[in-house]
Amino acid sequence: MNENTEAVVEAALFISSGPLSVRKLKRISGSEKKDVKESLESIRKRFSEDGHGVELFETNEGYELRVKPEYLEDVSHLTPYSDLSRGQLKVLALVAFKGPIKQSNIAKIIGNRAYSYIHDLERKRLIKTEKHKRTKKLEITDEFKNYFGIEERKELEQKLEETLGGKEIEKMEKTNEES
Amino acid sequence: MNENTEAVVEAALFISSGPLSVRKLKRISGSEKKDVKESLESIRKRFSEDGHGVELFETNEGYELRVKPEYLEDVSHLTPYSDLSRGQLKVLALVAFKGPIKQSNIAKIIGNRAYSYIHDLERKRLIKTEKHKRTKKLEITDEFKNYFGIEERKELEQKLEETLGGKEIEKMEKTNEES
Amino acid sequence: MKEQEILDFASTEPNWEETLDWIISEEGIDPWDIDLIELSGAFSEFVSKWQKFNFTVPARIVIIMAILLRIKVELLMWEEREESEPDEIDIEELDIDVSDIPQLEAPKKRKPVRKATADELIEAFRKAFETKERREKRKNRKERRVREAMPIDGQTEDIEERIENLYSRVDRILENMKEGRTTFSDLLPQWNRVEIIRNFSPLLSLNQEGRVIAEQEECFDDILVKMGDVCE
Repeated sequence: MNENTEAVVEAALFISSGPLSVRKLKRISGSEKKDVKESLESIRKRFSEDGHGVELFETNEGYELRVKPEYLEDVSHLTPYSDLSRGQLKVLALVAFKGPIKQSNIAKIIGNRAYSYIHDLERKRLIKTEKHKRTKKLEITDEFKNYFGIEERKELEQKLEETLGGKEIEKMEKTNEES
Repeated sequence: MNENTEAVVEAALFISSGPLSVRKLKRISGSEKKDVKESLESIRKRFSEDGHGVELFETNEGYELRVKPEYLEDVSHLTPYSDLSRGQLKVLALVAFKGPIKQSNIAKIIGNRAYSYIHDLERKRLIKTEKHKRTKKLEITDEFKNYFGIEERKELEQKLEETLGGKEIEKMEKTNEES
Repeated sequence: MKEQEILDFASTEPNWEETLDWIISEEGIDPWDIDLIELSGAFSEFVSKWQKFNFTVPARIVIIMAILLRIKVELLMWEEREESEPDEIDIEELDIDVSDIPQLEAPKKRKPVRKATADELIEAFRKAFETKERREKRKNRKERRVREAMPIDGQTEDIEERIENLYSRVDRILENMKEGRTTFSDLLPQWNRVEIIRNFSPLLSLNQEGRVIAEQEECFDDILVKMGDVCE
């Protein structure tokens, strides 16, 4: 095995924002499949030892480095958007699922605090203002799509249906009517 | 030294998108300063060996893990996130291509938000204030050259001319003088 | 605010920044924590007192007063909205079904950052100048609008002439009217910012002299204008 391959593979896994397949790692390192696989094995072994807070994890889509579950609670507050409040997340959800949407409509649903949430989310570049004819509407940004892992709105809606299922939505609607 | 401290410190450095100070790492791991420092030292040693694509790096803002410079070119396309915001990049570009340049001139070109970007870039040690006769002007630093992997500013200027062409640069400079 | 103090201060021909400073210190408003509603009230009071003995209040000061009043109205409306904000909302009217919006969670994942490249630096350089052009265009547009709205500055036409013109227009219109009153908007050749500003202070001065009576029944309503008791 080549130490250089191992180093490139580690660097790639470290910097990648998503899982990497063996094929992709092959292309990045310019090495043979066999070398990539050996490198992955060596990395897995090294990180699995005590004293390491990170581990190599294999998913359907490929390999990624992640924090070992036992340390996640201690460090998860260091992730970039862990400081978003419930109100901000609510606004974000509205823009993501119902955008482009007018500010005033968000305020009607959430109340006037919406304006300060919108301001914060704009500063964090998770939503942006778009002109639509004569009114300004809010939309999600590429940053939101990148980080929250949501490519298209349709995909979002699909995900929603998958997770909730028709029945669940019906139930929620009913609760909403009752309240 | 405690292996657990070392693991938490590694997990924290891995998940954080910014540098972490010893004080912060102390709080996160709930360990003594001495233990945190020893852990950092051990992490530095481990990653500095061949076979690793990542290294522990210390800036005046704290510690961070980052890809070793020699592998950066191969892997940096794997993330959409740059460590400099668009605004910071604009200021940095003006200092790089127009420096030494007065703060007020930068603000004239990109607006008053320039001052906060200047502050950020000074903290990252990519630009510095230099006295020129009676006024203070901004210039790039050696750290800037390190960051972009160049020996001399000239290399960048050549690249600028190749990319934009003399005419466009001339046009931009004209707009600048008129104001 | 005593009238004599206002007179003394006005005679120094202050600009609007000085005027704001002066009002803030006269009214004892905390400069580090300015209550805009209070400031706006004090500013209007100052302008109306100034007008009493000198109707040619500089246009910029009138504009600042107008801006402050608008801020005041917005703040008051905001407060009102906050107080009366309903918790229940008519979702159907919005055509948004909030029940199908799930609670979003921020993923607990890292954001691996990379260094910026030289190409990005060059692109940022080009963009910086684009930003500058955009900002300048915006600034020019703003300046043009302000210039258009302030015809009084640099205008050769005498304020006296404008007062007399307005008075003869009131006279001519009312001659043929039974009710004996008209409205400010009917007096203007066109209802736009320039005409409003050009004719508003002449109207105030005619009202002050008693040659016309100007009344406004409700805030933001049109101003009713009648002939005054003082005749030529």
